[in-house]
Amino acid sequence: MREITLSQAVNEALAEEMRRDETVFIIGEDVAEAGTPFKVLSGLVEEFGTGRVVDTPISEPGFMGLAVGAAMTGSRPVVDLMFGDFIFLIMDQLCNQAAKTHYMSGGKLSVPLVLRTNMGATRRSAAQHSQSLHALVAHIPGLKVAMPSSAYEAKGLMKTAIRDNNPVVIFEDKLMYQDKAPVPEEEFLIPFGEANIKRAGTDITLIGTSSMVQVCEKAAEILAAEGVSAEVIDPRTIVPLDEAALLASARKTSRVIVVDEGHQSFGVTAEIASRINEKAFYHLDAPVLRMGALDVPIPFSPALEDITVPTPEGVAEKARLLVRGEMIDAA
Amino acid sequence: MREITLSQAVNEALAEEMRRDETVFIIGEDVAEAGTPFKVLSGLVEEFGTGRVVDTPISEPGFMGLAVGAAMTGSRPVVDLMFGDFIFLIMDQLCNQAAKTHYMSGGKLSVPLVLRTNMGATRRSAAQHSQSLHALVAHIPGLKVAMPSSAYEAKGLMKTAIRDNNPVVIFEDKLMYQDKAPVPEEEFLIPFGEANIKRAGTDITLIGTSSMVQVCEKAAEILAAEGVSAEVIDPRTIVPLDEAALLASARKTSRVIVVDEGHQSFGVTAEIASRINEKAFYHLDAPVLRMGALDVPIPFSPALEDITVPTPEGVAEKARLLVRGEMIDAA
Amino acid sequence: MAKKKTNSEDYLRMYRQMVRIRTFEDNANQLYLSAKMPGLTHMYSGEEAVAVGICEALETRDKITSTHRGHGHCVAKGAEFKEMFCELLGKEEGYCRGKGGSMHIADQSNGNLGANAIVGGSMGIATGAAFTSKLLRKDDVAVCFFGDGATAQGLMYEVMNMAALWKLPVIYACENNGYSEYTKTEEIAAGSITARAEAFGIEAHQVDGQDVLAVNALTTDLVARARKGEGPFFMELMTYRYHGHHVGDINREYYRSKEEEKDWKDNRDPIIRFRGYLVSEGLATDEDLDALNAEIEADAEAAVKYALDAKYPDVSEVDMHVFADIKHALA
Amino acid sequence: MAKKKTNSEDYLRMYRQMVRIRTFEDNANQLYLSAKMPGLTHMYSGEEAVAVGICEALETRDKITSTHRGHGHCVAKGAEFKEMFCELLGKEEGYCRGKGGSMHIADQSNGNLGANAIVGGSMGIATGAAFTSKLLRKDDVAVCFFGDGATAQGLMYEVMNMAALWKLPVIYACENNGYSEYTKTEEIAAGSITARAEAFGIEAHQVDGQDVLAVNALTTDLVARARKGEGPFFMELMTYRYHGHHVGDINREYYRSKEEEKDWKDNRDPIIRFRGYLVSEGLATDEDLDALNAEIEADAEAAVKYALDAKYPDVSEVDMHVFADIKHALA
Ligand SMILES: Cc1ncc(C[n+]2csc(CCOP(=O)(O)OP(=O)(O)O)c2C)c(N)n1
Ligand SMILES: Cc1ncc(C[n+]2csc(CCOP(=O)(O)OP(=O)(O)O)c2C)c(N)n1
Ligand SMILES: [Mg+2]
Ligand SMILES: [Mg+2]
Repeated sequence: MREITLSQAVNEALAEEMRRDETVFIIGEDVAEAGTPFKVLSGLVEEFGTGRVVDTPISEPGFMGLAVGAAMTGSRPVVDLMFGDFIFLIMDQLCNQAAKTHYMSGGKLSVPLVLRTNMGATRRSAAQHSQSLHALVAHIPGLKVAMPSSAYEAKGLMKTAIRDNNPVVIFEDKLMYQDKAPVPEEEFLIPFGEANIKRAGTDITLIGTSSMVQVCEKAAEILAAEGVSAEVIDPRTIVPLDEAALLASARKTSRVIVVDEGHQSFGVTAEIASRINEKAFYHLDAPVLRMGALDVPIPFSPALEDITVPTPEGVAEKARLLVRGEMIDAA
Repeated sequence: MREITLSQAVNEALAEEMRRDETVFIIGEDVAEAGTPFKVLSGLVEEFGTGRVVDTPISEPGFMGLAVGAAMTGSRPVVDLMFGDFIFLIMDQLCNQAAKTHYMSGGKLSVPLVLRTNMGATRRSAAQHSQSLHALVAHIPGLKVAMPSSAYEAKGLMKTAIRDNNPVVIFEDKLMYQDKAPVPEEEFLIPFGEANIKRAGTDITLIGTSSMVQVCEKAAEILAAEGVSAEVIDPRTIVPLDEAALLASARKTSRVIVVDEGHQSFGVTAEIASRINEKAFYHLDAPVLRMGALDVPIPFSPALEDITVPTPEGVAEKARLLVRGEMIDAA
Repeated sequence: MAKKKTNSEDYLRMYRQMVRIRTFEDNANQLYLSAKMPGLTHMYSGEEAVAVGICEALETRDKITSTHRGHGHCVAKGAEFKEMFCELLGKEEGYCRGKGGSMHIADQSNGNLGANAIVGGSMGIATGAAFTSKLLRKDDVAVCFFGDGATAQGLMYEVMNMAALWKLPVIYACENNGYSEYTKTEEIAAGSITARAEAFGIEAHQVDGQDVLAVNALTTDLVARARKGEGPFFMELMTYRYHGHHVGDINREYYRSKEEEKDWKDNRDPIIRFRGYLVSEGLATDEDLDALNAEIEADAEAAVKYALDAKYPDVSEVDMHVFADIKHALA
Repeated sequence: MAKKKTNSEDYLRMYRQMVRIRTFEDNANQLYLSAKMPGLTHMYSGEEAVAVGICEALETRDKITSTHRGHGHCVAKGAEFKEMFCELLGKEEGYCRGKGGSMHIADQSNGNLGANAIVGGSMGIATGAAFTSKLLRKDDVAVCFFGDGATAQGLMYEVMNMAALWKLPVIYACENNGYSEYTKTEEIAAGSITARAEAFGIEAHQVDGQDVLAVNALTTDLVARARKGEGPFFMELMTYRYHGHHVGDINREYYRSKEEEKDWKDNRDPIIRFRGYLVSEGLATDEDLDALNAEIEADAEAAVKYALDAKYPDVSEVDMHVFADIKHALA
């Protein structure tokens, strides 16, 4: 199968959906001629024109609000938020308006919009350009949250998101834009709420989101060399969450680590770990462990930044402890 | 001891601290003559004048940003955010600026401010005026989060917050403003990160935040009548979290329910449950259970709203299951 | 009174709609005072000429966004009493199945995109509706209602800028009733409100909001021009609310005098003024109008009775409409 | 050139500071091009007369807030090369101990409240600094630097409104360099920027940002008046950035022509113009100025060398400074 970058995958998904449905448009800063700073959208304005690939002023709350209204009236906006960190600026329009409109109107209005943004540290961009804020969005009922872990998911989830009649937030990992993966030429969609078993295993389950799937896969390789068989699962969407798949794996391996790049405390790992503890408790040989980003603002200095996020070695180390039954903390 | 309302307790705390320190000021909508819609601040403008009890235009991001700058330069602002739901409007100033300034400046600048806001449903105020959004704030490193459960805590935590050199967010439960509790006449402060054991017990631990402490206490009464001894713990601050106290109780009773009024998924209950699972796993006879608000926008209709939040009966019912070992879900 | 409309039917409909709003509000207030209504609500009485003058210049397909003080807009855009009272009381037959209540009320089928409990929260939505109109080459117009207090929200300037840059068919209608909550407009708005719109290159008008014909004439003209792509426009409508900020705001002399209230009611009431005009121009007799009033009162009474007896939504509705296309969110 | 200052020492200091900025940036750019600098950075070259003209009118105790393009403001407010380069390279001796990097750089001891990676993010902060000045009856002034692109952020209008209502000693300094990222100002700003400030009753000036004396004269006047309580004020400074949006933005002909760049560099360079003035007025000889330039270059070279050799912060610093008064956050 041909291989394309995550960036190309997103671009293709958008182009295909825009060709299919003339109500789809893209709105954000420097999305047109510039094609975004990450060049993800290059070429789209040439095909679809500035009427459908719309450069905005630096007004995140404003264009997010505009997108909500556009979505309520028959358009399908894809909002481009240049950095995930700017989500703090649009929380009101996203969480008080987009997320609640369908419910508050008793099902009469709906808000079919996609918010495309990014996440991920270690780009030396410091505290305001490095956050992974998907946990905040996942906490708000009415929003769906997708976290592609490769070009394949980036394309399939984006197409599903655009066709979904609800607000969907997609977090792309900035560091993965140039990563290649096999992506079919033919059209495909990835349904929401279906986890993907990236690697089967029997001794321990590693659940990872976004780029942490790769971290888990690398950890699994390290462990394999030591005779430990790790299963790696990618939930792909955290809302809806494929609880059944996660529980099945937990019941099988009886040991679980959840890895996510958001801050650990009050983050995504807590929810996933809690659900597994609640619903597979008597199958567990050890507590479900969590590995998130350190609970610190992301530092600029490379010497510090690199130690804030989970690594394959770190995951493997925790896995060994679990497998050996050495979780003294839990005693 | 005299009894005063939670509203009076907050008012006293502010007045005392404003008398003690002339750099303390209050800023928000209708805080002066009107004393806020909940009348919590009545009388303060008469004593301290409009220079220190400052009515603003309806510009939440603006006055939050202003408070950050004021705090960085020698003032100690207490920001009054009329409804907790409006926190979505100020997330950028709170989370990208206030929370990170001390860290990003390598410790050179600090932001000693208090954000006073509220939480809590069942006031028939619908989806945009009923949310309990403390989990979002707790996820962001650099912010402290206090959740008073009575007039006593409301006073003691507020005074500590004002003297803290970090941004502190205090969530008051709207429905508790008129609730009375014994509060000493003499000055006192409540240190952050010290949980309070509201009721000692041996069979099960009920951890509640804010008004859910009362819900847990009522559940404990119901259970006591049935011969089940429940320990009730109020963490008082969720950042910092008194992990040691929670773990000690969990180890003692071996069964835990965490009750909080935020949405359950990706919320506060997940973090607390995960920490207990991680660090007291081998002491637990059953999975730590969580009870949050339903994962739905808060509906207006009384017929629906009342079933969105945890109740004493609901907590007691889950507790019985745990004590009887009937957690089939977890099997 | 400003220039005549071409036929008396239009005039009588405007009169009728104004009386319907006043009657609706009197009944809603009564429901509150007799403790039959859950929560609080904000009365539109006194401002009827604004909603009616504007909405009578619109087609059903044109969109409006409304505010926390939204009953007037809802009636003016074509809603029925029965579904409105049902909504106010949280009943299943309400426009939002009881999930929205007063602050989210809307007859969505008539182009009302909803009342909004976030001050200024709908400015993006209205602008987005206008965006859809342009994107899909329709010539629908969107009107954004908001109060003087909402001019303090930065969102307004963000969306006005985009609307001006892209010539969107949106009309910003600022209902300046002299107060935001308990604060006079001059204490929270520096400079000039119309100049703020003009600074973005937007044509702005100030108009007597108690003169339904003046409002209607101006709107009719601006709507026609907006349909031709000459928008956006801005209107500041000078008006007054007769009741307190909400129904519970009874003792309000600390922020405005009884004399001021009396002056507006006696000398500038939009209904009395228009009635005088209709009679003096021979378009209707006092008897005609009395009969009309009586009919409307009977309608309202019947609708209130119906709503009081109507049933609440079934508890199973609590997790419906969280997501479009999914019946129950928490299944 | 605008009116003379009283002594040539001031003039030479202004010249020196402009050359220091240019030299700093040339070295920073070189560090990027030779892959010695982590991340990206935004060059201030071309805009030197703005930062220097303004900061030379301020006292050390006066505050400034800066932007993502913040090196110029930092140097102009009194910072040293050594600590600045250390910060750019993420070293322990940097102004922010390497935690901030280019986008958060600041010499806090000289009243710089920090560069900010959120466009417009510091507008509230500067206004808050002015609020402290008024609250504590000091006569410090705050200057808020921001770009033309930042005028699209609603926050600006919120804080200008409050500053105008409360007569705060703040000066909003809009550095209009014709572009925000890859977009021309006229495509993202409707109407007139100065009119927007004037609509809030704020006195606004447009000034040639390439003429350091004009900038300095205007600022000196406004600062004096602001100290007396006549503020706030607004300045639009017409200027130009020589480099790309950031150091990596090399091929930029798709959004602006080489001719345009050449024209500004050849005909409106602030340093060349001021140098010509100094020499023609007999305030310095070409030899004097060449010697000065050489001295600054040597300084910069030494500082770069020092910074390259300096040490990174110890990994244990990663969780320091999350909270004031707490050494390690995750202990
Ligand atoms: C973002 C936000 N801030 C504050 C409030 C509380 N609040 C509700 S109505 C109101 C005053 C609004 O004044 P105005 O816009 O003039 O409308 P009016 O009530 O006069 O019709 C305020 C402050 C709110 N609902 N939303
Ligand atoms: C809130 C926010 N939105 C977008 C960005 C990305 N961004 C960084 S600089 C910039 C352009 C800023 O333009 P301007 O204010 O004119 O400053 P200049 O770069 O021209 O100095 C943008 C869009 C950001 N950092 N913050
Ligand atoms: Mg008003
Ligand atoms: Mg610019």
